[in-house]
Amino acid sequence: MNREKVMNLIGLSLLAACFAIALTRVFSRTATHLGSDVVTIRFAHYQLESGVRGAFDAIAREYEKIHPGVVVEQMSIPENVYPTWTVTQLAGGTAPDLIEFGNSTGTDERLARYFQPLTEWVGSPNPYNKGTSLEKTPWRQTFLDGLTGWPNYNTNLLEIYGMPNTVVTIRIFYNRDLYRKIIGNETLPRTYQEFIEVCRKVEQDGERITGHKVIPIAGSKSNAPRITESLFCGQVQKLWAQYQGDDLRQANGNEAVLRFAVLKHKLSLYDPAIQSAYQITHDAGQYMQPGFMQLNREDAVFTFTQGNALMIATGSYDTVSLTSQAPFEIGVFPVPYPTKDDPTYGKFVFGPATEAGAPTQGSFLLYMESKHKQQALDFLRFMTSQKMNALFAAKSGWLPAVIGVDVDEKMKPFMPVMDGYINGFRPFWGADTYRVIDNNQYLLLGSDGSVKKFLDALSRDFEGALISDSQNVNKTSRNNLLRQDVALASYMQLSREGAAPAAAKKVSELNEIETKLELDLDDGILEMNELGLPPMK
Amino acid sequence: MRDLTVRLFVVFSWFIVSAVFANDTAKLQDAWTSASRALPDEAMAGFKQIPASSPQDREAVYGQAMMLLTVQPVTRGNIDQSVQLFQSVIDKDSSDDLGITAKYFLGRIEQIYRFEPDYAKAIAIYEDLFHNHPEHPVAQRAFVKLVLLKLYDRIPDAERAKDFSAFESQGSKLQDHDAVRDFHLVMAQACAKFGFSEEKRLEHLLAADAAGVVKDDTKANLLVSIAEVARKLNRKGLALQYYHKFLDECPRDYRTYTVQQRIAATEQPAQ
Amino acid sequence: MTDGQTTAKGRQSADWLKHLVIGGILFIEMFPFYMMLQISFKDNAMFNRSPWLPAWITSWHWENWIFGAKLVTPYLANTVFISVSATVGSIVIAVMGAYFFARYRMPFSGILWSAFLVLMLMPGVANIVPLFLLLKEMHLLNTLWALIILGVAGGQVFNIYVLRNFIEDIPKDLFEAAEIDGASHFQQIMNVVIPLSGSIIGTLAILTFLGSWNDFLMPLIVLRDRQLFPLGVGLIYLDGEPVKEWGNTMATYFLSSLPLIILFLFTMKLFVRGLSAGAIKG
Amino acid sequence: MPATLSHRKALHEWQLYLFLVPSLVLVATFMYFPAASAIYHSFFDWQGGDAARFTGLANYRRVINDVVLWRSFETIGILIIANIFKLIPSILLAVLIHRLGSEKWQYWYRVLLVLPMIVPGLVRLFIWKFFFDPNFGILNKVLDFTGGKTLLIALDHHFLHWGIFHAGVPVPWLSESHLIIPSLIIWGFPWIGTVGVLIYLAGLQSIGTEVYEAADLDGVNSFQKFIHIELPLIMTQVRLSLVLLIIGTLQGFGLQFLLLGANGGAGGSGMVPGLWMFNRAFSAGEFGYACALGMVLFIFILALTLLNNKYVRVEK
Repeated sequence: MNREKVMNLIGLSLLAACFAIALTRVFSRTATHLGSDVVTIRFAHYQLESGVRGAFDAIAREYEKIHPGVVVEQMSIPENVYPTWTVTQLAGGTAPDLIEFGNSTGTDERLARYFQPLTEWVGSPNPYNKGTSLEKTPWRQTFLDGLTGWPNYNTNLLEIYGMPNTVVTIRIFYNRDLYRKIIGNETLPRTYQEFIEVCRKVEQDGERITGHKVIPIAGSKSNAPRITESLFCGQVQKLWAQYQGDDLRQANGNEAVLRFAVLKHKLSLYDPAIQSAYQITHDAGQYMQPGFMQLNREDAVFTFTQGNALMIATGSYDTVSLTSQAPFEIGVFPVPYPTKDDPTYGKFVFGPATEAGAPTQGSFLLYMESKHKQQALDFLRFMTSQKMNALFAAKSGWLPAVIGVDVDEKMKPFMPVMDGYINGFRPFWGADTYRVIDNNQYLLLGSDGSVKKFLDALSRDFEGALISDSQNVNKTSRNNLLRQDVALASYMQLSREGAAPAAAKKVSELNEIETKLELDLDDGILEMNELGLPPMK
Repeated sequence: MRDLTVRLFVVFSWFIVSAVFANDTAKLQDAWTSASRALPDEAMAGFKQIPASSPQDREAVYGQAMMLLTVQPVTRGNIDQSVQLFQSVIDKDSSDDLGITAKYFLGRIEQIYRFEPDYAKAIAIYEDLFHNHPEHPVAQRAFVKLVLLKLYDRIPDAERAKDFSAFESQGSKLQDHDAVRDFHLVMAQACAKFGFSEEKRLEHLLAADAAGVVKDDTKANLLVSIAEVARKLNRKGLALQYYHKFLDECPRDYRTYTVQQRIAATEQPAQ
Repeated sequence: MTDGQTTAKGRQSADWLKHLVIGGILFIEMFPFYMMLQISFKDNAMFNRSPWLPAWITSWHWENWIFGAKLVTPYLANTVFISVSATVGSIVIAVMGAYFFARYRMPFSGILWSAFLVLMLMPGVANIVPLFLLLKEMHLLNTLWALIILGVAGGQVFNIYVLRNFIEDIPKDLFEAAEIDGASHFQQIMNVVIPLSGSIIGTLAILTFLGSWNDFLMPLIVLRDRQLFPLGVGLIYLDGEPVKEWGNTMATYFLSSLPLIILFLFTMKLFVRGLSAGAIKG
Repeated sequence: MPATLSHRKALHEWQLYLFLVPSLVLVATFMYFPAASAIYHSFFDWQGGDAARFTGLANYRRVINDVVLWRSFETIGILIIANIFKLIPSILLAVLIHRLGSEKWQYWYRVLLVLPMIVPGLVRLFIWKFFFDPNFGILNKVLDFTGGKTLLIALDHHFLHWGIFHAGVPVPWLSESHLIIPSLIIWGFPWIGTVGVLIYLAGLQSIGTEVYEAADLDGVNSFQKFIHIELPLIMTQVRLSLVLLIIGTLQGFGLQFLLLGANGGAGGSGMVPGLWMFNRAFSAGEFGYACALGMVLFIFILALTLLNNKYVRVEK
């Protein structure tokens, strides 16, 4: 008993001592941190990939050098906490000046409520590009994609909100040593047929040649779609061309015209093109490890970097992480499309898709209530100048988003291929349809899955989910419209009272936006009415 | 002495009153600025500060009516109250800027703010407005909404085509830049949606372009659409003109490759 | 144990079996601990070759531990401050609250009890924004106090719920005897409640402590300055890396729980058995 | 049970209320406020931001026809029943430890029980995922090695007709609709809840040695001892565990979310009410509806807790 008391005593006093040390550290620090009148610009992002934080840091230090009295701080928030984090900071009015675009920050409602549209500044050149080839180029046109789409440009609100740092392209990474060993040479597949040949060879001879089991493609929940979605889009290129309007718009997959075509039984899930798209998804899935749908990104990366798989498909952002981990040389090639003469898959495709629409990402949004809005905007310009974007690309190993930035020879194969056809739609129709597709995927991608099993199961819940998604889209459009309507009323009044020219310009813009929004909304409502369904939930 | 006092008093009170008015105008501006930034609570408080005796009261009431539509949470009660306030603004004068705009928003309430929209009422209000004040920009906006509503409200196709041609003639009376542009955008879209003639679609698209669109994205879509429709109608010169215009103005667009191919295909037979 | 001759023998032989069963179960329970330890000495290639068996000592990657130590140390002071304060505060207040409910049936105590219980049953969704706004109004953002207060408040309902059940099981005569001796309620808590429910208090303390030791969500949301971050935030950063070095990760995890292990090694009797296991038996 | 007081005595003991004040203040501020906000929003069409429209009971009317919700209650029902059975190992372990002759061993076993608690949850998750991994996982290796796989194939072929087990193809435990619930049930084997064991042991401590001696003299076997002596004495604690378990299971969705994602995995088999609530709020942006789902879930939990309090009696 006595010994026990001594132990307890030692333990508790140890704890007390630790606590005392902690106390002194905590309190001595708060005392020193008070008082300073420098301008602090904060920017928050969720990129924990190696190198990126360092790259942002380097840009911040450069900015501080030419702007004494300004401190730039980066805040990196882990991806799984990011939605909660942004939502609370925005609602609480404590958000940093610049926030990276994410699914949580990028909803129409949040963009409209919390972020400053940057449209009025993108028409004039970025002052930090002075002395470069982009000196006279409007800010918007200095980016690879001209900020024409998601995530920087919001097609519902018709405003530019985000300024990107990188462009993301999808590539298939392969283990060069293993490839030479198994295939015998390093001729890379340029068509889908050749690609499948490689996969087949790995499956047949991989174990015999290397002495251990080699999986052709390392798949996971997040890596498999990198290949299968591209192939899917290719198969529905011609189908989409039938539905695409005269403006030749690119599809996101959740286009109203597709949703209502299915609901009105003009387009069927069993349409030959869609069947073929799912068939090619199924076929590619057969060359990934069994049960890959239960694995995560890190599992697939592990399989690949340990030499257990020949290939992995992922975005350009993973390059540094992969090369630093893998004890072998890595090469890349684009996801090969079936050619027109492919006996099974050729008849649905136009050809390789353009990557001109490849989204420029790592985009920062300007917080509406920022205390130093002008300064933050200035930093945003600085960050996206050609010079700084080059610094970013060099330090992070990511692709640059700004044109004319020289990239490392190694990064060349990643640069977006601008020439190419407009792609088909992604297998994404909205949140609820995504859920039912996700729920049934195992029937397509499982070891004895088939397109028929999958589509039979999917078609049971698909229409219900489409209805729910259409109702949600209508509701979002309606809410957007209500917000714009009030803003319009306010600017109309302001333009009548003195603050005229600027407000009048805004009125004209808002009227145009409203017309576009209302056309979409009324179209959605009309379609639902024709189907005899409530237009909104 | 007394005269001076009176004069001083008059000057002083004029000063006070004007100061108060100026103050009220500034307050209104602040409130509208808040409203434009989606801060309805702040705006509402601003409008309520203006006393009923102030000459700016009518606009303040109008502002409150507007804010009642957007103060969160939105309730049926707020919407009804908003209708009353708008009506009181109209009752004072139904033909000045504020009166006409208030009327326009009565129509908007029936069309989109109500929990159960009443399109018939909205249509009646818009028709009334455009009929009585065909010159006023807001009434012309009401006409664009009327076009939208009537074309997209559920009616048999036959009537829709009839309405469409009626709108075509009425639309030529529009003068306000925004109304003209949006009218043609809507009509062009309707041609595509309901399968009216492609020639008309091209006419309306060109008219919208002539009026001038202001957003980059609308512009890009419009240029491609004009070129595509022209190509389908075999007006090669026009198509090529707009394809090239698109390439010049939107160099980094994802459609450039497709458009270049279209140009090549359009030029070929001519050679 | 004062067993009779025959049963003693029987018990001894049966104990063999019990030891075997308990040992087997404990082996499985200890398995994550073992894995954490052995992986912490490997790099990914070694882990890939043999995930289950420990590596030979000469090939151990000590740099994993250096990595972990570098990552963990800056966070320690904040973590200790938050966890200790929150645990002590939570337990002290909860014991008092539980005593209120368990000692007498006071007027309104039924209603108050239901009011407490309802909170435990309520699933939390979309709760974090109102909570954040509240902290903002109270000017507690970017302070460690916010985390301590949330830690204390968050544990109340559960702790009181469990403690009440235990305090009610204490024989009433003990309280009455103390009362006759002129003990105040406070003294009754000190002299009767705490000694007799020491083990459950210890268990709850461990739970509360662990909860705030590894928490990362609230700190990330409430704190802005990097230097205020506690340990859980550091771990979640590590977890957020898309490409994982399992050795590094495991070494860091192990190091982050090392202070807890040391603490428990010294005070385990207190925690495990309570202050006076004998008191009730006697 | 707490002693009932006369009003006079209660008045005399008024200081007792002071004991509750700190808890009450904290709980009222930090827990009621968010909870009230959730109830309030359940009557709104709310997408999580500023804009909200009062829609009265519309959300609740939608709940009635929500097929996914009612399907998720079936799933959670199975999980609750499984979890009730999963209480047994902890009780048995506590009794086993308690019955050990040597106090020293009792002590050390408890210490060893506490240690794994310190292992971060992330490590546990990592190991269990590794356990279920189709290609490298232990579970499939053990099944292949012991021939359990052949048994499963036969079972599938003759009785289940699921068509999911095939020779030479690894079993995808977490990506096959039929296997998700079994996997979730196997998860955590041997299902020892350290806290539970410690709580039971704390309860068992009150059994005096003389009780065992008397029982031994009567020639009572160990099963009877368990039923008649030990179990009744820890019924308070068992009931406590049961309540906490039901609440925890009904509210919980963390594991399902981490393993299967917000959509509930293959066939939606892992969709539980908590996850559906999360899905509606964060995938579909229907926060108002999610709050209404939360209220419905709350009513279920309340009902089950009341039933539990009524029928699982504690005899002292």
